[in-house]
Amino acid sequence: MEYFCRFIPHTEEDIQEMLKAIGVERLEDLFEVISENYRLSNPLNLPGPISEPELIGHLRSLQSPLYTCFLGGGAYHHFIPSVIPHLVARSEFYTTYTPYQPEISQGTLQAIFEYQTLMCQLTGMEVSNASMYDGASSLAEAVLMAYRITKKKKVLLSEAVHPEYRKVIQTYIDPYQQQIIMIPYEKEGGRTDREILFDRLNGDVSAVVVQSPNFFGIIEDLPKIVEKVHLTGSLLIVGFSEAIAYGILAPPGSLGADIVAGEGQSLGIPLSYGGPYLGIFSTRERFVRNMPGRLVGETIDLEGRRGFVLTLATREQHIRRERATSNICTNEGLCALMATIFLSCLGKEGLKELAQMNLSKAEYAKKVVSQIRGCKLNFNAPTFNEFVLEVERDPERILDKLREEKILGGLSLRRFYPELSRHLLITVTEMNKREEIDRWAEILAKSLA
Amino acid sequence: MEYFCRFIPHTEEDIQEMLKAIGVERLEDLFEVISENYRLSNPLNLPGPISEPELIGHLRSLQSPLYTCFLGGGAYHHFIPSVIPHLVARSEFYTTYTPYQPEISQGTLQAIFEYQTLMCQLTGMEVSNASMYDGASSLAEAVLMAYRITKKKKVLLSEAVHPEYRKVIQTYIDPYQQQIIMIPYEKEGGRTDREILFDRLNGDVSAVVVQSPNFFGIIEDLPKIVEKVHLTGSLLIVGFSEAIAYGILAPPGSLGADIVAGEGQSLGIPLSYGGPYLGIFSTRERFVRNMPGRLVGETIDLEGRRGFVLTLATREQHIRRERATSNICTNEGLCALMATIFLSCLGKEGLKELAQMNLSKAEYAKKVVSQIRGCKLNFNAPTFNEFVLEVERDPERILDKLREEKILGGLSLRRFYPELSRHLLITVTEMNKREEIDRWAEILAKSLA
Amino acid sequence: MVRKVKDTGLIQDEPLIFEQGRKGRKGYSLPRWDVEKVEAKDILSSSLLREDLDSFPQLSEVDVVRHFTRLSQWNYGVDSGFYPLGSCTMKYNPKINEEMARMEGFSNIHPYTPEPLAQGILKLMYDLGVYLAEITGMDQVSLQPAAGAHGELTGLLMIKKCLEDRGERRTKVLVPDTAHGTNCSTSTIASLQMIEIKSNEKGVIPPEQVALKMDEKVAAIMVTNPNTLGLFEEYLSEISEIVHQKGGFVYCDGANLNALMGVVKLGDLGVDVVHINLHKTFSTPHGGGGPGSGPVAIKKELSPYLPIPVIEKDVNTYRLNENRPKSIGKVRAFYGNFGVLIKAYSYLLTMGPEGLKRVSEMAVLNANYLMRRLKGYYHLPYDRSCMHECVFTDHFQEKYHVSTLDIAKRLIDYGYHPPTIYFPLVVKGALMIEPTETESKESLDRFIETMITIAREAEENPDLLRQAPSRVKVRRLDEVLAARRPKLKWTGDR
Amino acid sequence: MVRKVKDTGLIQDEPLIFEQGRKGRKGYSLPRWDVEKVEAKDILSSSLLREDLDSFPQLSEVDVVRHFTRLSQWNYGVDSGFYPLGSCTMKYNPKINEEMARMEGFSNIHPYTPEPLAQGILKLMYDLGVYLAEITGMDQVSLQPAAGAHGELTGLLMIKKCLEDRGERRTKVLVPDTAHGTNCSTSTIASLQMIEIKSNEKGVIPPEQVALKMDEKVAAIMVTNPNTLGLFEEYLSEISEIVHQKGGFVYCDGANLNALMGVVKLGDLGVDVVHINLHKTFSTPHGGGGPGSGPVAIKKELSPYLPIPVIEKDVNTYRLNENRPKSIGKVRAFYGNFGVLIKAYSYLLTMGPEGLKRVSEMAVLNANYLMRRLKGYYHLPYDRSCMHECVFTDHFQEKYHVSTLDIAKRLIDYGYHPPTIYFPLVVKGALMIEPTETESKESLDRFIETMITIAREAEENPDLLRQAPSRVKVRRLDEVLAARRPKLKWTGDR
Ligand SMILES: Cc1ncc(COP(=O)(O)O)c(C=O)c1O
Ligand SMILES: Cc1ncc(COP(=O)(O)O)c(C=O)c1O
Repeated sequence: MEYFCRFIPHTEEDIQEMLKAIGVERLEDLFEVISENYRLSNPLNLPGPISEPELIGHLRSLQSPLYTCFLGGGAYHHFIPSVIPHLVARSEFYTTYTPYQPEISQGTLQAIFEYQTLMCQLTGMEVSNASMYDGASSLAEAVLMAYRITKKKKVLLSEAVHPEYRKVIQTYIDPYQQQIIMIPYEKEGGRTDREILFDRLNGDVSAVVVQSPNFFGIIEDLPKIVEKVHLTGSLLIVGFSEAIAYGILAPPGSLGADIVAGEGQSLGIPLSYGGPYLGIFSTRERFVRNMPGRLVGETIDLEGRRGFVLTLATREQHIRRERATSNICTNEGLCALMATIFLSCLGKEGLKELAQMNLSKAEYAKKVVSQIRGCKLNFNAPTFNEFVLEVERDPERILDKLREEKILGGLSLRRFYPELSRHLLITVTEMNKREEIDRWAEILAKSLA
Repeated sequence: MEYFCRFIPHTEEDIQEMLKAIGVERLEDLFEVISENYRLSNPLNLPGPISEPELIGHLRSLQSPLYTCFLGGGAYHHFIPSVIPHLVARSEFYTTYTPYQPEISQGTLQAIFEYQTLMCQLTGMEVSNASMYDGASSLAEAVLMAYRITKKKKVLLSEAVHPEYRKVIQTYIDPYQQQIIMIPYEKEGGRTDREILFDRLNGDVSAVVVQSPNFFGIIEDLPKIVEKVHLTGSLLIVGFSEAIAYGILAPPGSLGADIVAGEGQSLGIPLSYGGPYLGIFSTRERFVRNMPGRLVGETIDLEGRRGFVLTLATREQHIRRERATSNICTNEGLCALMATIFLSCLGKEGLKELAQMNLSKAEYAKKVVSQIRGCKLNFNAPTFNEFVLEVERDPERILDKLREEKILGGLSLRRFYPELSRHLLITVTEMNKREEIDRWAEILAKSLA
Repeated sequence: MVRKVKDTGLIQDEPLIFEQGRKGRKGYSLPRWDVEKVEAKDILSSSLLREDLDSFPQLSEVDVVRHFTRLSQWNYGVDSGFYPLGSCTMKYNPKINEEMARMEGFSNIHPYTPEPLAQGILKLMYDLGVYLAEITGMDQVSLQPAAGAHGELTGLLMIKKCLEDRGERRTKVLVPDTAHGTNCSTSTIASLQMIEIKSNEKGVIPPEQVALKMDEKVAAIMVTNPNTLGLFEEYLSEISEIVHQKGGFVYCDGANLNALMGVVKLGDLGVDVVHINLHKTFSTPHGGGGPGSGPVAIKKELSPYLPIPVIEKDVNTYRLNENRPKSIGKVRAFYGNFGVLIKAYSYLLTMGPEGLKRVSEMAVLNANYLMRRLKGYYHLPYDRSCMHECVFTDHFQEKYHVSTLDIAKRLIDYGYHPPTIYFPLVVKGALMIEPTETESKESLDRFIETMITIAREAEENPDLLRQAPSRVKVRRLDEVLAARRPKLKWTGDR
Repeated sequence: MVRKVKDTGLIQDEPLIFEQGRKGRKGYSLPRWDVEKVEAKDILSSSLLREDLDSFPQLSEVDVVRHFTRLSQWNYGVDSGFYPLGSCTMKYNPKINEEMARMEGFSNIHPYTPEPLAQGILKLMYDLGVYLAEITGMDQVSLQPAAGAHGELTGLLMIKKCLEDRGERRTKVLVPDTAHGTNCSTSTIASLQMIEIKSNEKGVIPPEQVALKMDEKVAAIMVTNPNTLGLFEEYLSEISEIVHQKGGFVYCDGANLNALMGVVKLGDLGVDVVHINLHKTFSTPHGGGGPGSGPVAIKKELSPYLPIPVIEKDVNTYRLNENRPKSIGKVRAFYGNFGVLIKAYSYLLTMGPEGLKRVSEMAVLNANYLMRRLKGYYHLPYDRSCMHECVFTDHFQEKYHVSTLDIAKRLIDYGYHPPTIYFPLVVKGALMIEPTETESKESLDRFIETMITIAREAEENPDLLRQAPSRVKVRRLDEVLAARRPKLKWTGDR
């Protein structure tokens, strides 16, 4: 039987006509430049082909079950308004390439321009790029950028920054032999230890990196840090993993941060087992030429009408090659679009209210656990929608118990902080109904009894 | 708190400005024409409002479980290529009205024109309308049309036509005092009893209505009927509920039918517990002015370019009012689009192969059951993808057993045909894997043992 | 062949699906063959077999996707912009409702699924019926009719059946001159003779006219409220009384319910049967011409005649009752356009009672605002407060030889869907504008200014209107040619 | 303000989201409050609180939907038509794959879900890695890189780490002049000095050049195969030998793998590391600039250096191993762009081994067909059989003062997305055309005829080209102005 695949239109007749036009006889002739020695004679050892209904059946069988979720730590279970999947499923958005040809890409370009504006507003900064791979790599690129700007060798990195982000920073700066100095967190409060930070701060420091809310869900006291950092000519980089927090928290930009870099998954992007997410990156206007990533700018067309184009490409790899500010090319465009739609739907009122609901739910959960014997809140500084709980039993056993009830009851912190070996990071969002929190607390109480 | 709904944009300020422009003070003033006596003072007694995530949770809880399905009888479990939901979810298709303004509705109009062409090809007829409500009402409108054309009083209606369709015909013709004469099916073969049919046929008969494949899945021997019907000046109306069959069966039009009317759900339209489906209606060119429903025709624009418009509207209610051929207005446009995409994807090869697979799967199931003691095939004429099985035990008990194994094992015919009280209609499509058929047969055998 | 330069980067020409493709292509993958192939010719005589499917399309999946994507790009939908098509209630169609209807536990469920496995589905339908009864002030609802006109037929048949049961054979129905065409044709399909009632100078039915025409041969009056002029039938309760006194029924066409929710109940005005267009008032999309859903709500007296099956509730179990001997029978296969019902139900829960009332208030506010602001520029035949829509005419523009059609087509050039035109018939050159509640004031203001601009263009440069539209895929189409030489399918020649 | 008549029925103007809306609107509904409201100011000092969110949009849901619907209508995607953007492999993106990635048991799963509950997900990723290794002829794969450039960085860091482990500190990397910009910038980010290798008159890297530049300071060579001229690097195995002999590694940029699947394995040619762009070869959509996915495939020797975590299989259990002391560490949070991986996996299963080979054959067939047929009309700098794409120039058109840019923009008027232009840099005025296998012969023929028409227009009416595009939403945009006076966000003035 003739080979046929629904994605490839060529019939045998087509192929013969085309070969003839080219002036060769067989398909193999097109590959003559490849030495016979290397040309494969056997088919690849792969499964398939399978039909569409079989594919659906197979992938269904690979899915994970949906449990009640109290996990966070850099990825958050928020509600995604149905208009987002509906709009990003428009093929005019998702089947396009990077908008190199502005005249037939105005939709993508205007949306990115709106995204850049929203990110500036959200983070309180002056310029935002069109996106980075994720929060972790965005933060790492921020560290590289600070190095490009200041040419200084040391980075002070808070231990309360997401442990995975810290690892990525380590990987990225490794080639530069920059030195990372870890700044511990206060054992009581859970904030970055300011005393130690200030102690380490000096003229050799290119950047101080903190995260707020930090990995423990705690809101860092940025106003108390920023001035000192600038005194030494260092840059303050503020990371984040929970963008919703900025619905009520002062944006780092308004507090004096020089670069704000973090994760935008909370803004309407599905959890998808860790990706694709959205690296947000914003900074001061004076640093724009040192900024990594694409930028969209406003301009006019031949007839004076407003339009948008990719701009300042002289920072980028395709123009500047080895002198570019970053190697990033494909970024997370569609995720940036999701975030733009998300924020457009929520708007001013919605974002604030959503943030407040997250805060309130987490506070409710804290109140409930405070009545359970055998566990206690580990830190006393204010949190947003997650908090660290110390338990008197093996946290893995407790999580297993919860799992039996179809609850993902928290994240054991042992793997990231050996000293927090009996500690759970508990995340509560607007998606956790009160009954769910009560039920979670009940099982927790039982397993601690 | 100010009332707010995400679908209504009006702010208090908007309302005040608009009231002022209108020249009234309060919203109630706009309803002054309604006597105070009747104006409601209490809110309606309704649930809600609920938020989007809560709505999702609630509707999830109302869903039915997904069982292996051997049900048919007018609604079929076929595979729906993913491109169909993807394309009909384009708002330019689904958020438009009937294409009254052709210049900004060319997409819908061209698609309907293509649909009409496809339906002519599928049924072997000369003209097709843009759709009817469903197969049953389409067939009923066919009977009314035959009456308009012939002005004769009697209708010969095969008992092997879908029982629900027969009921709908009864309802539709009731106001006309037309007489329905039922033609029984052959007890052995399962086809419409030709002898009785010919016996009843005379100059008073406006139409003979048969279905092929009929409700028992049996293919009627149309060539043997058609000539005699035409001899008396009656019209032959052929109904159908399984359009896929025409991938291998001669289209009724090519066999001489005058009207072909049936159900198009099999052509890419979800089961959805019975609707919305697609009424297909096609006929001879000479009857076009008696045809119910909308029609799209080709024409040209001012500059001579091809374009499409609604046409022959002088048959329709909005022009002809009480002299229209039907009262149908809104039809099943989007379902017709689904069928158009479905047939475009399958094409010539796909439709044929799909039909053959349905046939083959049903034949396989027949072969398997033929080895089971305690049941037998009830009719001996050839079938397409469904067949009637006679069982020696209470069919409801057997179905219950199958249900315990998450199988909807067939349709008990007792409710439609009291004489078939130990009979099941079994439907097998391309979606029933061989293992599923084997498993079904195994449980069937057990429950008969 | 190079496409004509009429193609642009964004709106492209696209031949018919039959004018493309090549032998052997397909855009579909069949499940694996896991049983023996049976050849049809081995079990059927050749006279029953299809000879060929040659004229069917043959395309790869990408071609199919591009074809329909391009076609869609020639359309204008509610999501494209303002769509003030009078009488059609082109409100926003919430996206979440589409998702809900696509849930597999609904979309993939067979209608003959045993009742115990479909309790959630039955409950949804039952509750929706209860809610619609509450909104209309009626006693019971059938969700079966597939559209408004289907609901009308169902309603009239029930009335006839009830009258027959009373031993009466009434043959007429009163229908006002403002009625939608379906009211008239439904009368005919139901084999009732239509008697026209003239609306008065205020645009509504005068009770005296009804009293004059009402007699023992009249089965019912069909009233649309608000009517197609966008006016509330203020004498409806009087009319109902007149009709009831003579033993007739009051049928209400509730297609315009969008103006009345939470404000007044039609049942309180004496209505015996009313159909509701879920695809208007309850935000389910129109799909370019359906599917819709046209439930009928009735007063108790008519309950025995409801089409079967009727969904009934016993404590907490729901069932489909077919055993109702007085029923008019079936009006369609299965139980209704369930996929559409899910969307209406979702809408109803999302809005709540307060929200539905707000819908009506804002729909009426929007229509009155438009009417007041356009009044000086276009002739307003009934100059009084309106409900959900308002009707203008081209009377002021006649002197420039510009017609309603020209105005409508010019609106297309400005990026709008035109209003309904030349309907209702009682208004010469009608322009029937229904904004719906989902339009913002800014959206209305922009439309108003465009309409004013067009009024000025009609004066200053009428050719702009007569030549319109000039910027869409095709220009004005020759409808006369289409009807004179009907070409209703592709035949291979171009 | 009435919109300018530039608006048409189908392509409408649309202001920025910030230029719309009104105080108090929102297009979102929050879940019910079921806990006590906590005010941020009660737990936080005011200096930590946001003062306002005033500049945020305030719109109803319908406004948001219309806004982004209109924006989308100004774009041209693969589903709109032929998109021969060289080096980008703009093939059809199967719709089913989008559905698969949206399944709740994938899309709604938290990355810290305990491994026992994510076995299916881990299996999918593990198997995808195995399949990609088979296709490239490599030993192991990391799926973590988020895009091609990210894969390049991951690869170079692994090479460096391996060299360090051997006690070597090499500081240079060889990169041919035809390389994509990311190869160069990745070298810099990895802190390696780039040494350029000139390609020869046949468009490929001459082994002698490599031999000349290769020394003990060179960590690796980065070769793109097929290269950006669409040519197979026919000396790659010799080059590999040279590099290996001097202790270096061979990095291959596999972005153009679409030409080679089932035909030749890069691993067999001596490649040590290769990245694959799933968003090119494996049909995952580009999303207007991502997300992509750029897995790296490696030879055994580099395995210890893979980024953590590595997915491992013990009998039938899959786990994420973080405990790999020699690893380069993490290159991102979590495990990769899983949502993209699902699509690539689905594609792979749908195609099967036969299908993938067919992909490469048809991609190469299409490119050669285009090349041959356009050859007389446009200057072909490397006149030899190509792989998946071909590169022309504007040399023939220069005499009419028509440039590559003009040709590209004129294609837009004819309903096409232009090819990649002015890249690769070694070709002056390059027009780089990659048709991909999902285009039919008719589609190519139409494009060819359009290109021929444009060549004729360049001669006869060059202004048509210089003024192009003339039919889309905006005309040619002033990119110089944009860069000179950057306006990178909305500031309230227009
Ligand atoms: C007033 C009125 N009545 C009846 C109908 C008919 O409804 P449908 O099109 O759903 O059959 C319509 C819709 O066009 C209408 O506007
Ligand atoms: C040859 C080549 N290498 C590398 C890249 C970079 O890939 P990405 O954009 O995924 O980072 C590209 C894509 O633009 C490319 O074409």
